[in-house]
Amino acid sequence: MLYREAGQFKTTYAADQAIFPIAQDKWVVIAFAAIAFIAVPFLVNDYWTNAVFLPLLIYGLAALGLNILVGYCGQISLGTGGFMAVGAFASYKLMTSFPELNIVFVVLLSGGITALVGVMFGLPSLRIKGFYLAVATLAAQFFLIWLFNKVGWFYNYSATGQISAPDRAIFGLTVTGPTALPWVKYLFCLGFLAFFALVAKNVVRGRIGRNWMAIRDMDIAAELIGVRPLQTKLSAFAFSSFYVGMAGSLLFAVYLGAVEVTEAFSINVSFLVLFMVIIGGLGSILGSFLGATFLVLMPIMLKNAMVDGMGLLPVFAKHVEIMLMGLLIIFFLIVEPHGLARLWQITKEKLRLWPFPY
Amino acid sequence: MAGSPVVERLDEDTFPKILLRNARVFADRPSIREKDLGIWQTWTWAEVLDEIRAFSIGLKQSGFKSGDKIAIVGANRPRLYWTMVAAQALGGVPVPVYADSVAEEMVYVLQHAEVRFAAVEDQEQVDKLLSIADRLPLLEHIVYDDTRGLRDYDHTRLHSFEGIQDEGRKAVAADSGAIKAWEAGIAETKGSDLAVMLYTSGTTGQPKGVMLSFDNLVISARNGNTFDKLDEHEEIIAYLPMAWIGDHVFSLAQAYTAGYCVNCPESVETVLSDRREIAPTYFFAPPRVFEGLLTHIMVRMEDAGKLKRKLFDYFLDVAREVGEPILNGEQVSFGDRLKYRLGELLVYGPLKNQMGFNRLKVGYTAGEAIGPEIFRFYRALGLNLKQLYGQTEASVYITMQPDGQIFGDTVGTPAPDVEIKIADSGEVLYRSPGVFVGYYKNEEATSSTKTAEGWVHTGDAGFIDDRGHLKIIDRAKDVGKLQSGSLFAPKYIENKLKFFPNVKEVVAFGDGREFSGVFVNIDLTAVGSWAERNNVNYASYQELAAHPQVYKMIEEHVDQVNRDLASEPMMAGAQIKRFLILHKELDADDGELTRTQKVRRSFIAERYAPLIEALYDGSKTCHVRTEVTFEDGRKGAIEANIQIRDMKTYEPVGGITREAAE
Amino acid sequence: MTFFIETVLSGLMAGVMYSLVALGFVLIFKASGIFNFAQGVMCLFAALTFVGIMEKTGVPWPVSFVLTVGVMVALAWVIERFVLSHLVNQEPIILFMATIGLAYFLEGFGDLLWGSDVKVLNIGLPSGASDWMLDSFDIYVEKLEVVAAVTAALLVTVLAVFFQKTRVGRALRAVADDHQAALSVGISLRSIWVIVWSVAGIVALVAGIMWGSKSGVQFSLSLIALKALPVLILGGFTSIPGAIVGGLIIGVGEKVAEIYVGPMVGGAIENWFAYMLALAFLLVRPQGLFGERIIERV
Amino acid sequence: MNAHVQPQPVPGSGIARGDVLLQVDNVSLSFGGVKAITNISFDIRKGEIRAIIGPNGAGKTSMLNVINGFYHPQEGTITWRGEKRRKMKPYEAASQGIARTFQNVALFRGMTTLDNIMTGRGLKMKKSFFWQCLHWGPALTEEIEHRRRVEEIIDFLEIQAIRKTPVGRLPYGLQKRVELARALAMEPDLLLLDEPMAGMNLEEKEDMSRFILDVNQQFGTTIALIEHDMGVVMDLSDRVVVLDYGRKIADGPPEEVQANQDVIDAYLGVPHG
Repeated sequence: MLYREAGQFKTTYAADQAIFPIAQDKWVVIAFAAIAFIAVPFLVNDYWTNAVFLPLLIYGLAALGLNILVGYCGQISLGTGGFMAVGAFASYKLMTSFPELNIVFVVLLSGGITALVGVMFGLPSLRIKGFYLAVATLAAQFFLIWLFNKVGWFYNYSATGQISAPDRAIFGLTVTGPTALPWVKYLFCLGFLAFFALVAKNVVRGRIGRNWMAIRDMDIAAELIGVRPLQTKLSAFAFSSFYVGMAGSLLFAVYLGAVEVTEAFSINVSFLVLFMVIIGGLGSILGSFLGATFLVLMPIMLKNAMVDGMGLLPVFAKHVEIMLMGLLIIFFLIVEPHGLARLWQITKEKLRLWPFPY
Repeated sequence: MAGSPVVERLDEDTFPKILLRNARVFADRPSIREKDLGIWQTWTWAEVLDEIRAFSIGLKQSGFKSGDKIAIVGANRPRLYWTMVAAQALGGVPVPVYADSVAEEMVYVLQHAEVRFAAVEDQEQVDKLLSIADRLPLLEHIVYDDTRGLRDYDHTRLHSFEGIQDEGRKAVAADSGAIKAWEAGIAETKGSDLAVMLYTSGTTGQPKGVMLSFDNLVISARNGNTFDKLDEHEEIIAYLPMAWIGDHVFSLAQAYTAGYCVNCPESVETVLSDRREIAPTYFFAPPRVFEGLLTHIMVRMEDAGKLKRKLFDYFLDVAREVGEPILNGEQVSFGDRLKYRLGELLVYGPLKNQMGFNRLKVGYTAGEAIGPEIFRFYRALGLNLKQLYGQTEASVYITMQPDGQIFGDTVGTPAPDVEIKIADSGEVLYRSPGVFVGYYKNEEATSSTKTAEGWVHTGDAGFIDDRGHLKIIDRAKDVGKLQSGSLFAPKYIENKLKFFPNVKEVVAFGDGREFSGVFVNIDLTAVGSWAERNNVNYASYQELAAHPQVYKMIEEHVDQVNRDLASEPMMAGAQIKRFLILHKELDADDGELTRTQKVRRSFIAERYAPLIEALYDGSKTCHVRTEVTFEDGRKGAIEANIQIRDMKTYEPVGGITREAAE
Repeated sequence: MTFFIETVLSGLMAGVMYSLVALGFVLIFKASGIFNFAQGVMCLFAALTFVGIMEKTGVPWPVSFVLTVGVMVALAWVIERFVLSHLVNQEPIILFMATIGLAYFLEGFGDLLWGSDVKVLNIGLPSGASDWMLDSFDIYVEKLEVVAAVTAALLVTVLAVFFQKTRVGRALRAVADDHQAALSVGISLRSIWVIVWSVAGIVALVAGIMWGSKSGVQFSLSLIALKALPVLILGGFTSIPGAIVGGLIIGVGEKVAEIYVGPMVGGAIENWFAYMLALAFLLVRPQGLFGERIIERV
Repeated sequence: MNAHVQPQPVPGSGIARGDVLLQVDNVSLSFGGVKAITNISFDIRKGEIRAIIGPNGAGKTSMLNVINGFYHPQEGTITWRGEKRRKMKPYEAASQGIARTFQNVALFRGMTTLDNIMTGRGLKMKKSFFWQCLHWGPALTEEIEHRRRVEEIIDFLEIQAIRKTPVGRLPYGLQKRVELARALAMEPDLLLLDEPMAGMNLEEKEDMSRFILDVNQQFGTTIALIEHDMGVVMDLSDRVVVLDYGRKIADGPPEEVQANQDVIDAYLGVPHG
């Protein structure tokens, strides 16, 4: 209905292959980005930043990374929590060993280190597939958590086994540590997310992304047209782990400030991120964000409704919340197994065809 | 959009000269596009000059001389348009030919026009020409655009377009003066020179070659541009046959004089989506295109949800009520304007967008009468659709509807520089700068059409109403009398029936007979979709056409027409007494329609003589056997028992015309 | 040496318990291709219900057992009716995710129903060391573990008979290979799913009681499912013998490693060792212990 | 893992039209004791259309699988462009100019027609990960250059209208055509077609035959095809090899093969003596 595409013709392949070939989409995204970058920083307070925006941005980044692996390359991973832990501990070690290192590089390097670890745990993917692989990635989850829990070097032999992030600044603005301002943290995470979402989109629409999807859709045929399975799968593991590692790094350094590995990066985190990907939509970058938004906001809203709205006991409400989450997930899978992104796609298709039904 | 910054210089009186000007003043503006390999490949005016020059000089190298004719055979492709101007630059004359004519039909035109060269689209056309080459001794060279499948052909007389261009570029490289010489040649072309020869696909007899001079085309085109304020910012889509005067004027003459951009669709099948992509600002189509589009919209809306249908119907009603007044700049209440605005957002805008008309500045329909309902539908949506009346012999424009004076039943006032008069016989005559030079090698026809004073017989009967607008009734020669003496205008009756979406074609009979009777051809898309909705099963077109419910539906339409006719004093006597539904679709391949999809009445009368006889001898059914040509060229026959229905007629309602009633 | 044997024996005992849980997975995967992540939570839920009924009503445990079986069958029906029947023909990962959703639901629901405090499960199973073993071989073995092993063995035998000898059992096996063939036996796919989930529920109940008797009924019970996963990749998702042998291997391997390797690397390696073991094994033999070699076709 | 690949020779280097491009010598293949192919030898010459026919289960598809490295024969050798080759991975065969289509369409169902065909260009695209991330500069130039080539193939096979349609939604006949397009995008020296016309109606078969001939003539691609429709085989192929129960029973021009008594028996199902 609001899509008025007539007259938007393409005279070059570059224009035809643009990320948003439809002008209306482009405007909306630009407007959205403008609000996120310019308006929101003036409006956020501590509560909104900590309860909503930071988890949303950070889990969005993690979901994006996992979606590359699961949604684009078809390799199921249940080790996301473990890989996020790698990112977090890498950041900790980097920040404490090289105090001069800029926080941006800390995050990037943490992602890089996670990518290496991801490749290591991706190696079995050449020989095993499907759920066998999914279970194998659980090995990564348990092994890594154990490692960070047991080996003192990783947490600098602190008595509690916790790690906490020292203050770091960029352009004179403190990003990490207790003194960091909400809007700075928000913008820092948003910057990462926006930039790497763009990078992800670029990669998936190019040769590498097509190879991933080829492996996902039919690995044998992919190999017969010259896609190298190992290289392709490992690149997906690396790329995905890079994102997940950065998310882990941001979660620790910017959002939580201090973490205890068995709590912050448990297997529940792996499932949470996987849910974001599935409910958001496999193989969709937009879906990763929608899924993250949904799963970050849903518990908050449920809790608010039950505890503040209906005056239920928090313990009781917690049980109900878990139950409802389970039900909602099942409900979503039944209603639209292809996720929120598909719902949007269908809506968009309808809007584009309006007033015609098909 | 402000008018073009270019002060028209009238000494640029030929297309090659205008090309040089455009390449100078519009150098970087798009001149032509073609949807090819997935995107709209675009050439600017400067690039077009380069392409045409190379080809033109190459053509000269291969022996093309001033006065030579070059046949143009193919769909709307940039290179074929360029070939025309390239030939004109050398003093040659392009002769566009209908690309879908079979080889036999083509022979006559190519022989008659004495073409030495032919520029064709692809292998299909090359094969066609080669198959008749022995009957075309004058034809020396064939140039083709699309190289596919032609690699292994004998290339002594066959050249690729690029091949000729390469020759041209080589010649330019070898001789620095070649370009100067070529431009000097262009300077020698004059407005009075022959620009193009277009063969009219007359309903009877062999086609006649209408000779048009540069003056004819250039002056008419400039008048047309001024009339509708067209400039270099227009985008049009070239999809009608290149051999048809309409396409020649819109896609070449007006495009060159205004400097606007012509867009060639990817293929015939993709015209709809290609038009949507381009969203032309200026559009031209015969009524059947608008009819088809409307049918398409309505059929698609049938499947929409209830709420959406309600919304759609409601706002269409709003549009029918206030859309036209708003478009015509009349006083409309604020509430209605608001409703119309809302409708624009929810229905009209999206609809125009779906059709690719959201940028449309002005659209024309011509060639035949358009159904008033259809015409009004588009105008109600806010589209500035207008009618014009034109002919090949007039370089299109005879009358046009000026903005703000749009009436569904007239074709407008005389176009700029055009004079009109009505002969005693009722025939319309005109005189204008666009009047053709003559029919090629046919003095007799020329003198019988064009008087010594320059008046041209249109062959159409009509009158000028009190508003100064021309109203066309029918072909002058087709207007006849029933035995009762009442006026019988077959096309008038046919059109009334054809305005129903379920009816595709109609052939009316009655001249010199007792009463009017008609053959009806149902529209497969519309009736098929109706059948689907009403659980009417059918296996073939023939079965559907003979279905009792279909007959019932058509009967209602005929009855409606009779009521209409009864309200018009001049026509009331010609109400339809009997009708039948034809068992097959009228088809150009069977010779029943012309290549421009017009009914060939006399041919049909001959072919279906038993049916006509049955129509007038009172029988209820008639058995008929018909030869048909299938798509692949094979022949066969189909047989059917056709039912004939009697209809009620009405007493004439004195004085009240249909228009007045509405 | 005695210590080693004790270790192996205790590994074997634990392994039997893993097998029991893995069996639940295999049953469902074999019959419907669903990787049922909720199996662990089903154990917890069953045990909670079992204890809850006893606590609330004071009925003797066999009555509670029968009632709980009824609850598990009802649960199977509900799952089929409201979840699975809507997800027919979806991709495996979607079904997998649905079972995780189910796990969340059951966890919340169980806690809501019976409370989340640790419950003691005592149905009079013997505890303490087996005197006979201690006296005869000087080997320390928990009586409870012996009982558990015997129960598990019995259950496996019953299931084997069920699958081999009964019409329904044969239909269940057939459905894994060919849905059409199963239908021709005269049992609808939907009832097959209800049956298989019921059986898995009963297996979960038994496993839940065993684990519950050992360490109390609490949330961590649901985590034993995670222990069963390496058993699955080792034994194959579709092989019942695989689940049993795999369980034993993992149980023994884990205990031995914990005691002999653990101290060298900081301990508590139980959590991941089983996975690494299974993974290493898979790299050598991707089709698992009892799987057939896969010939890929195009 | 065989990470390194032989540097790719110039396509068709040193091999003239009509020379042997691929030679199969005494190849045998079995799966766990079941013989799929027994001692088969034949050759494929550059520029020809070679048909492999035989009743169901004759080992035709297995033969193609051996040629493009998907199966590794226990015995016998394969000589490709004059070089005897050892065990070869399928993607190596692909990078050396062997492309194929599949009996049951093996398209990437989640991707559009355009993307499917673009995957066929993957081997020819070299720009690094870094540029791909930016989708700019060299990567964009490369992408566009290959898009153009792909568009030419789309044009050639007349599938413009479905360019951006996900292949899962296409009718079967068009899917087959897209698969051919993907194989063509690799610009192969040898194109293996496994029943390109299976399940098509007459009109689609005619179209496909025309495309196969056009590919062979226009691009000079050598084609080896498996087909059941004897009429099509006789029309298209230059030479035919006939397999039955994993053995070669005839080899020669179509007319000759058609007249061969063994072939007639095999097709009529005469029991083996």
